[in-house]
Amino acid sequence: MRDVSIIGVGMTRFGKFEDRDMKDLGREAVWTALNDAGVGIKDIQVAYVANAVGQQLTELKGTIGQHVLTSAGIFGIPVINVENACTGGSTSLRGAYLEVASGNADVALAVGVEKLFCGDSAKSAQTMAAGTIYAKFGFMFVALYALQLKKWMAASGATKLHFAKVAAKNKYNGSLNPYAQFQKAMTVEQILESRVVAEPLTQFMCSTMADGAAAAIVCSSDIAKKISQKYPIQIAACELVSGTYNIPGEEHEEITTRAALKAYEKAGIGPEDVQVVEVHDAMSPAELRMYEELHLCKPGEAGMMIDEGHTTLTGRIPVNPSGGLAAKGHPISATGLAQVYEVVTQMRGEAGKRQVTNNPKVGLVENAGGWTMDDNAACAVTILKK
Amino acid sequence: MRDVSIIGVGMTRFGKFEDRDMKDLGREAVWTALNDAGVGIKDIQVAYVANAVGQQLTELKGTIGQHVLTSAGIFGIPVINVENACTGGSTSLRGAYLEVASGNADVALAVGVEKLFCGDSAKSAQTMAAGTIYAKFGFMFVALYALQLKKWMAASGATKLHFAKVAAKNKYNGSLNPYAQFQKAMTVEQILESRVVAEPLTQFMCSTMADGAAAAIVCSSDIAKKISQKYPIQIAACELVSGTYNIPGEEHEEITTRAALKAYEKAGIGPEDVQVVEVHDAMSPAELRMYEELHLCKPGEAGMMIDEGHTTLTGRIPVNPSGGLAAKGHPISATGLAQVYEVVTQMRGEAGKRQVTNNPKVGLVENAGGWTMDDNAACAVTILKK
Amino acid sequence: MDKKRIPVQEGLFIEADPGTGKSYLIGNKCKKCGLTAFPKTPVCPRCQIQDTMEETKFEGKGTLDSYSIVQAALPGFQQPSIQAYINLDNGPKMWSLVTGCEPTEGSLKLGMKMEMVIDKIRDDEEGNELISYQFKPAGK
Amino acid sequence: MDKKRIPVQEGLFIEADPGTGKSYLIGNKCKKCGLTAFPKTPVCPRCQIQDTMEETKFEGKGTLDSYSIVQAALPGFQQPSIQAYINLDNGPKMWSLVTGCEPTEGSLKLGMKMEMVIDKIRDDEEGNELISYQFKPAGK
Ligand SMILES: [Zn+2]
Ligand SMILES: [Zn+2]
Repeated sequence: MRDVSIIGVGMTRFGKFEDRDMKDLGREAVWTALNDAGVGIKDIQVAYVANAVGQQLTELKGTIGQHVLTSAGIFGIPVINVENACTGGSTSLRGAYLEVASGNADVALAVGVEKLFCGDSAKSAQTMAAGTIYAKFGFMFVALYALQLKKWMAASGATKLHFAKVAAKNKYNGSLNPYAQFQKAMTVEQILESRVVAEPLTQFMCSTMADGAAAAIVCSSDIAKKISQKYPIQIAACELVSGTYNIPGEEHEEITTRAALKAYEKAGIGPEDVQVVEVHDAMSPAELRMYEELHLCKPGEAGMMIDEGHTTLTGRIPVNPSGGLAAKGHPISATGLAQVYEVVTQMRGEAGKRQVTNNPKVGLVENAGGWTMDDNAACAVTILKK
Repeated sequence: MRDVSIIGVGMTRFGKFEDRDMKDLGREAVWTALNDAGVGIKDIQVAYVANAVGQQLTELKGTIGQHVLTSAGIFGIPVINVENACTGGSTSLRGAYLEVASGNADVALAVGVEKLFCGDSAKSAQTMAAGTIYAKFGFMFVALYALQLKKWMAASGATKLHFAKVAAKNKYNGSLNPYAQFQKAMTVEQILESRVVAEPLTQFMCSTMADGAAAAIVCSSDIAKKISQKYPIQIAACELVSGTYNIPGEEHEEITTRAALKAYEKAGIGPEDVQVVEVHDAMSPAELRMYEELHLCKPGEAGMMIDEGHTTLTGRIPVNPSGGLAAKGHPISATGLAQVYEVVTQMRGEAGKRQVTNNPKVGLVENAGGWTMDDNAACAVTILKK
Repeated sequence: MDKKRIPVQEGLFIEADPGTGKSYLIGNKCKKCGLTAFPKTPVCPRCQIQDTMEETKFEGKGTLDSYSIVQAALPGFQQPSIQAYINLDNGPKMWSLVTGCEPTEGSLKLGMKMEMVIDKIRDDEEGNELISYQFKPAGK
Repeated sequence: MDKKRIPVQEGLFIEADPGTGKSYLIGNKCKKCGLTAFPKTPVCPRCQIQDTMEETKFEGKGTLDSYSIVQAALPGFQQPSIQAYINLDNGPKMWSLVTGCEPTEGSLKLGMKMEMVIDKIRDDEEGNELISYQFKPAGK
């Protein structure tokens, strides 16, 4: 398999855009990525397009990738529409990566696009909740997070104060990110005092709905060296797994850890080498768990990581410099590629006010989603290096 | 890239199954394919699962592949959910093929599953029609087919009688197929006298709604030789394209021809070598067009092909021995893999009463679907050889 | 309560005030190669580069390219209907419903002149009229 | 018109006639390794081979594994709610709504005995009662 590099990235701002449809959002992300890479519409040989709930909330009821891409001037090529709940963006990247790594294509496009605001917020909320077959029993994801976090707090020693500190760090990062839905810093106190949704989770620890799109252009590393306008960022690994059955009383390896270990092995890179990270923090405290599950610290050290500031923009290993899902917004299938956008931008040193200061050579993206069998339906870990 | 072979296929009967859900249908197809291949649940390393309208018509609102596969005992592995309208099944196969060809996996699973009967037939019909953004203007696919066929009849010399003859051939084939939705032969007269839907199309020339699932297991040809219980069928090519803009007054190459020419080139096999074919005849007359567009005959010879019986079960090049979409049924994303099921079964000589008699060494599957820019959204042509 | 006339989609056409001026279709045109599109396309499909398309209006005159009389309909739409492709004068080929004549094979001839009319295509759930462009034989 | 009691999903539980016998949860069990599942799973997730699962009934006794009081709800459901994992006696861990006690942190204790009850979880659009299994503190 050939080495593969990212030569262009693009994303829209995330937010509520009542007068923009998926074609419009997707086109902006794709064109931005094309211009960033310095390649033309006709250079794209194959495209993967991720979307999760467009069929339920928009007028596009199928072949959404073709609709979005033709509106960006791209047609005729193989277009593969993928869905993997919140992991759609990474699934799209994985497809583009495999096309190029295998030699099946030289230049491939990965897109993630989502439109959650449909003019009927009850419908949007219902659609989001219906991602699990237990919704009809009253099951809510936020309860699940809360249940898991309460257990994890007991095991790891992390506290609600730690959760609020992580959320505050990310709100600060988001305040510096022109693409974030919420560009407002918040104090630890404001976060702790916001409405309790499900103990220990408060309102400002939770991600909300957003519209948005993100895209990446990948090509073989050899070609990248010749054509890339900017420093190409190599995809050292892009590993996807699905959930496993959680048998009571038996060890259950976390899905994130399974994906990360595969990615570390594939990349020949260990967690100690990672210098900038975006994790899937649909609820901010999830970031703390990721420190441990991705082996960025030892079990029980997550609280220390945030207490000592290791994961701030100026820390040893900045995490979620974009603001993460709660500040940046979470347009399901766009999220994974927006995480990639962020890490590539940071590794290039182009992140402006939110630029991390450790000149990262290795970055990591963790992107999980969906729910089956008492586990996430999917999780992808991507390792980038320059 | 490595050679890739199909070592197992499975499908459910197609039809109206009010008390079966997608998990149930998918499981049957997957297990049948596993048993056919003689491999176990744990041998599957990656899976592609195609579905088109499950989000709209069933209670599964996302990560449908994971829901279906866990119910078949398969979990933990990478699962990629794909959608490509009626081309979903082939898109799924293409993904599995690329995983194995690239060396990323040794054994991969492709599944297509669809549930169209939802207890509310108006809702099902509306959902089917909404596949195009023109539905709100009253646009109907059947009109489009009729418009195109009228023009094509003038150019090719094919007549409505030819259309009825093709439909009758396929209804006969379907009458011998235990997996077909409609297992009843019909005369040319019965087809011509059935209700006109849109001149020249009559009711019994059109495919209808169905539920169903189909699956294929692929592995590297080297491994296939060691483990396959049956004669492995090699995937010589599996080429996917999307539609192109149809500029008035300029030549517009048919999407099927574009896909076929890519597949012939990749396979190093010409149309003259093909001995058994399944084509995507959502309306039976489309089969006649495919004879020409796939270069199975010269322009203007399609009528002759059916008049002289070349494409019957005992002909020189049997087409749609399964009965095709109008007799077998058309559960959108399952169709492409059911076509593969048929060609593999014919090439193995296991098709029972509908077995073709020319002992085919090379087979072809054409699978198109969706609508964008006045062209199909996607088309895949797969060439199989033994 | 008064029935409202609501365009089935915004941005496709301009309906003239009764008795004054003309109705138009809104499309666009490539500054580089002259290709026309309806509805608007953000990128010229021939040039496939960014920023060459500019908005243009079509008067809605054209000729009948092909048609089909359809004995089936989506919920709310008339059955039978005539569905057609129109070659728009100075514009692209476009799909349209046909109105203003009987839905029988004899009432239309390929190549005949057609003109655009803004009219109801169906009622919505609240009883409002959903309007859109349609074509009818010219002069009828 | 009488309100009907409709199970939110078929095949999950058997509701006893009032005053007679007990209600049960319907799950299954692996003949090979003994793993239990609720709801039923067609394949044993430990053995991962076909045809090892057989139907079994659970009495609905268990202990509280974990819980959360949720100050949000899907349309039609009560807010706040208590959502919990129950370790089913002779069965798997399962998710459930909790009823029969105040939705406050003080009313539940991890490890306490719980018992299953079939009760309304919400009204449907026609005013019928949608019923499902729920758990309540044992003996209450
Ligand atoms: Zn142009
Ligand atoms: Zn077992």
